[in-house]
Amino acid sequence: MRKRHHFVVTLSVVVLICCGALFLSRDVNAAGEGTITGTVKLTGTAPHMRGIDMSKDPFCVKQHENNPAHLEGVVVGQDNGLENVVLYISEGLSGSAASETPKTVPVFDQKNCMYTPHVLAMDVNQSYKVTTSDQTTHNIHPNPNPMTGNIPWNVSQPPGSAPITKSWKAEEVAIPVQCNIHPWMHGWFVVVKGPYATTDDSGKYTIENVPPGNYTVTAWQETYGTQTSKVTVAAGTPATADFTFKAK
Amino acid sequence: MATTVHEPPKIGPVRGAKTARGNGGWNLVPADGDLRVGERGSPPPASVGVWVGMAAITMSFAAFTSALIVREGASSDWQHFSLPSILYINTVLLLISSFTLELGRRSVARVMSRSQDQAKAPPLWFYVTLALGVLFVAGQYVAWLKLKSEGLYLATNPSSSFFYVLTAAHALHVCGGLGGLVRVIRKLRRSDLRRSTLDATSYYWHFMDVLWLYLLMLLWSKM
Amino acid sequence: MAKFFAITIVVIAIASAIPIVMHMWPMPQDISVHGPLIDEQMADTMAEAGISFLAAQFILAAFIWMFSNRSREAKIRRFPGGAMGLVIAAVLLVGTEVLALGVFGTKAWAAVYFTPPSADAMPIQVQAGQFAFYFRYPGPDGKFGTIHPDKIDEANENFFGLDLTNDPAAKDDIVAAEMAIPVNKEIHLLMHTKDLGHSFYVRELRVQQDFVPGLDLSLHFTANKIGKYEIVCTQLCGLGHYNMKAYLEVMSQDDFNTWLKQQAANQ
Amino acid sequence: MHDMSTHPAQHHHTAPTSFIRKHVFSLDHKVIGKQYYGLALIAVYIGMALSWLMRLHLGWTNLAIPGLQWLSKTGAPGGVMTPEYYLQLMTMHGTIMVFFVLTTAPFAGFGNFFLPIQVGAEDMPFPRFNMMSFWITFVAFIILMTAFFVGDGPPLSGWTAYVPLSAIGAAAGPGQGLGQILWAASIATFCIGQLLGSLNFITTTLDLRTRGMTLMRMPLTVWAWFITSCMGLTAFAVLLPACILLILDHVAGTSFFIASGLVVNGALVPHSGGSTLLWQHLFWFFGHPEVYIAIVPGVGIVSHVLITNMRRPLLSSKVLIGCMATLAFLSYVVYGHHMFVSGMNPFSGLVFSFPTLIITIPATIIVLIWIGSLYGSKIRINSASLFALGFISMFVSGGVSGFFLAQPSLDIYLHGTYFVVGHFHMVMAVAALFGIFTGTYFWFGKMFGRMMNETLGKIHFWLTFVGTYAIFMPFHYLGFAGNVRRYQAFVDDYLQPLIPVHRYITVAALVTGAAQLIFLYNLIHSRFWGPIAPENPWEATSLEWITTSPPPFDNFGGKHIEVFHDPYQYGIEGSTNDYVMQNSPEQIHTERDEK
Repeated sequence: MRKRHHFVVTLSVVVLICCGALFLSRDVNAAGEGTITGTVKLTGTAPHMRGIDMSKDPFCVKQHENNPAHLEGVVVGQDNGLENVVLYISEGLSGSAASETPKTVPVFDQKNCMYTPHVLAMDVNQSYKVTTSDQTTHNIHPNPNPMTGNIPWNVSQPPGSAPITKSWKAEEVAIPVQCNIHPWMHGWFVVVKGPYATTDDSGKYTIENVPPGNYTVTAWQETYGTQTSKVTVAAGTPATADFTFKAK
Repeated sequence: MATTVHEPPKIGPVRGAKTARGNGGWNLVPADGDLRVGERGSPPPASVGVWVGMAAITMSFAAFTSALIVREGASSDWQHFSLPSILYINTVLLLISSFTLELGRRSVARVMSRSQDQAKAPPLWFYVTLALGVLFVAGQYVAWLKLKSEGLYLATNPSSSFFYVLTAAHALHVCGGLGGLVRVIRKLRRSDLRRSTLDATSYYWHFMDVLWLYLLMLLWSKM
Repeated sequence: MAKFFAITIVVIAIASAIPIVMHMWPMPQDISVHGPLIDEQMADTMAEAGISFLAAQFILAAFIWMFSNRSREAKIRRFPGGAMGLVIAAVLLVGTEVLALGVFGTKAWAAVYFTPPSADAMPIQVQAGQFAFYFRYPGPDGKFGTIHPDKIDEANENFFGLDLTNDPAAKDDIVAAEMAIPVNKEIHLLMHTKDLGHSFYVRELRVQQDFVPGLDLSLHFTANKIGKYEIVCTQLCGLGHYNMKAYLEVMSQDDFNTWLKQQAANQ
Repeated sequence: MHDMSTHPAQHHHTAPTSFIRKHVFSLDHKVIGKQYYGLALIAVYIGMALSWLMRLHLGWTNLAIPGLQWLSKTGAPGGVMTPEYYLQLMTMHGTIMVFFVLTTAPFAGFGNFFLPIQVGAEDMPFPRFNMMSFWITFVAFIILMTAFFVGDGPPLSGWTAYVPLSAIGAAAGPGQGLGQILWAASIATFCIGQLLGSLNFITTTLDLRTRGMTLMRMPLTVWAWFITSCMGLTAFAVLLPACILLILDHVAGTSFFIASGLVVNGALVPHSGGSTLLWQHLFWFFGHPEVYIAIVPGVGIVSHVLITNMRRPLLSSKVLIGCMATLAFLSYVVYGHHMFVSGMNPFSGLVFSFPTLIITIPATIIVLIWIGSLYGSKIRINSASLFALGFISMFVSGGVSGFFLAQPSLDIYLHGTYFVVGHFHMVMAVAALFGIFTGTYFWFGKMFGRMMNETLGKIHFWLTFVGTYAIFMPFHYLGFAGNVRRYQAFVDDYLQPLIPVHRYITVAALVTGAAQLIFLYNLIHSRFWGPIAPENPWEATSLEWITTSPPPFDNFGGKHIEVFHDPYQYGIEGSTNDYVMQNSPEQIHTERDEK
């Protein structure tokens, strides 16, 4: 009788300790992860981005009465920061870091007959959402490279219809997305393994949760292609990697 | 319908009264107007059916032909190539097969017209025909291999596409004919072959010849 | 029951005719030079079709009314004239009717298709694609750059696949998403499709013509009323078919010139 | 002479006993006829349901149709139909209705059941072919249905499947991949089935007529079916190769139909040099006869039923037959009127226009013969005759709009608008359906041994007759307003004011569709609980009425039929009954005899 009592107590103590240990160790781990930050700039004069004539669809025209729409092949922000550049780790990731998929669900919205964001980066198998905020029917038609094993799809979204949630099962940089109903609507899905980031309008980016180690960071821009640079990430201190694309 | 005997029609009481005017516009034949069905028997269905069938097949190949002509004219990508020479051998085989089949048919017909019971053993000619038919189909296949070896595949060029499609369609119909031939032989064995079946099968077979000659001419002039 | 049926037929026939007679859903006003011929033809046909429709329905109703549910003793009566009478009547009446229609209709048809465009007709190229029209003006040199399908790149608005680096004729081409034309000027519309079968339909212009892949057709017409009209696709071309449209703006020559300058600036 | 005098029909004279051979893989033309009819019945209600969905969507575009998302999650997220799904349903509606209803029911269904009986034959000459014909058609139907459940659904290229939309593949749109292949495969299979059927029909008519049944003594239905099967034999024999070529373009990379330099969805199509118009020519060479394949049996059935209920023969059956034959023949030389604005040489537009206008002459004569025969007759009003008379009205209404579409100059404006939709629904769809209803109410007793309920039949008629006008007349008005067809929503500015009309049509369609459920109920109820059908309920003269209802396995119970008269000996006076059966030997004096 007493014996069993003892046993129960010890067991519960052991369990408690184990849980604590797990909990702490998880903390420690997180603290140990570093980040990669930097800026992507464009040198030379940015190419002229043509305006978009949406007169086919009166709704779209109305949305852009005051802010005319332009192509988004090269979007340069303040002090030549290059927007919509995707940065990801192309070499040096350990299996575990590469395999875990973030729980966040990036959103690809159809707003004012444009894709926002123009470039959507995501992890392999990370689910993403396609929504529409327009009062006109849109059509989403990604065309992945058949070699990669990603399956193309083609679905229309009438106004106010439910978001479409999907995911890509293979790495691919990058999948062109278009709207068959509005020929000017073009965007990109960038599917990578492991941590990634997209530059903001000033060209800045931060890749989070990078375990310490030596990596090759790749920057992808839809018009100018890719650049790589090597970085060493130490626990705590953020590593920096800046990129500069030359305007052709 | 010879199996049943029927009495001559009774002529009912004549109604003197007038009938409606314009009674369908056709004149009344009081009794046994048309005897083409009856004792004398109509041409048995098989031999009518085979003509109808051949009409349909002709129509299909006419469609293929017009498609070919339109497609050739549609753009300048039509590539000419020389037909594999085995086709000519196949042609000869097919013609001979028709001849042998005719010999076989004659001999059976002779027996049939002589007596109720018919030849038990199917004449050798039928087997020869069968063999020649199989050879023809095989020969067509060889022709395909020949084209493949020249790098002319189904999708290589409209001309090759049509070559494969037409030959395949015809070969398929020949296989049908072979099936019919086998059926004839089996029925002969069971000695319940009807003359009409035999004739129909042989008409169909000869039709395959004519069709093939036409196709050969078409291919020869277009390829 | 039968009499009620007869009445129903009459009522339906009249009810069907009313919207036509009242012009409740009329054809839009015609803005083309060849249009009146078509409208006239339409009116004539409507008259003949309408008359034969009403006549047939009324007679049918009348006979149902008169001859249904008669007693068993009632005599079968013969239609005066009999079958041959009817046949002859039909052949003569309908024959002349349709022949007339056919002959006069040919005039309208010929006006659209058998006349070549005049030498000073203004060439405009329209390219149809899933699911939009794009229009091209040859620019100052009056020459269209050649279309290279492999160079078509919608993401960068090269809708016609022009070779802007090597093709001098292409450099000054003006591409627009709406079609503007000067009023009272003959337009020679060169029709090209990028992908599938489409169709070019402007109700007011009384013009409809399919785009045929691999076969560049052309149309010519003259618009004689200023205004903004809709160009729609009438050939099933896929999921966006219902939304495949563009606007046709008929402008005065001056407005057109300024519009063209604007477009040139946007290139 | 063992073979010359006997017919294969007599070679399976012992009725089968096993359930399978009796009801499933039966060689009996009557069972096959019923099977065809059943198939058409299933198909027509599916097609109707589809039209309901389409109408709802056209009336209220963003309406969430409860339960639709279960049919297709991507096609109708949350029950709201996507543009592509509308087109997919439209394609299936057209294909199902044209092929599996308008062709199977009046032609293959009634034809199989009654053609042999009406010529006094015991069965079709090639019963095995006949059985195959149905089961192949059935397989075709199954193939078509599977398109609903594969990949991204059925094709969206319409029942005409115009190339290159239908030939390029998935890039051209949802359903254009596997869905389109299934469609083409299904239609090709269907063609084979119908070819076998036509073969049987023609041979039966030419060959198995009983003693005394001269060609001119065949009932008009037989003539109609005979002419139809001649059309079927030639038309389907052309569609079959066309479908094969389409499939090859789709899967084997050939270029029969796909032109060079096409850029679909941003990618250059790897085909080259094909002819777009080739498909249209092949298709419409089948397509126009197909319209008459749908309507001519109706003409026959309606004449047959009208005569019986008018208690008098037609003014001239010969003329009617001649007209049907003329229609059939002309249908091959007018098919180009479907392509006036599709880029044919404008001269050929004229060439096709005149015969098209000429067609109105035989059509008019047919109508005049009917109406003229009504004069001075004794019309009996019942469900069958009501639908027959309704058919005439529909046939006229649908016919006159042909005046417009036959003229290329007007087709410029009306082509591809709802006017066309109104036209072919009236003259082909509704008229043919009225023919089917006529036949059903007239022959149901003979087919199933029980009579249908007349009251329900009449209610069904009134709702259908008024309803169809209420639905399809406005289509013409929409056409004049330039309302383009095959639009899933009306976003064009000039179409906005027309939306109320579409809502009204939707309501009308829902009501009229609901009326068809009465018919379904009537069918099922009468089949099991209807009053037993007498041998000859309508006092009709043709051979199907001299045998029991339903007829025995060999149609006449071994009794030998001999025919002495024309099929329609009605209105004979001075006796208890005013008609003489076709096989009764009594003599009749006509004025012609006295002359």
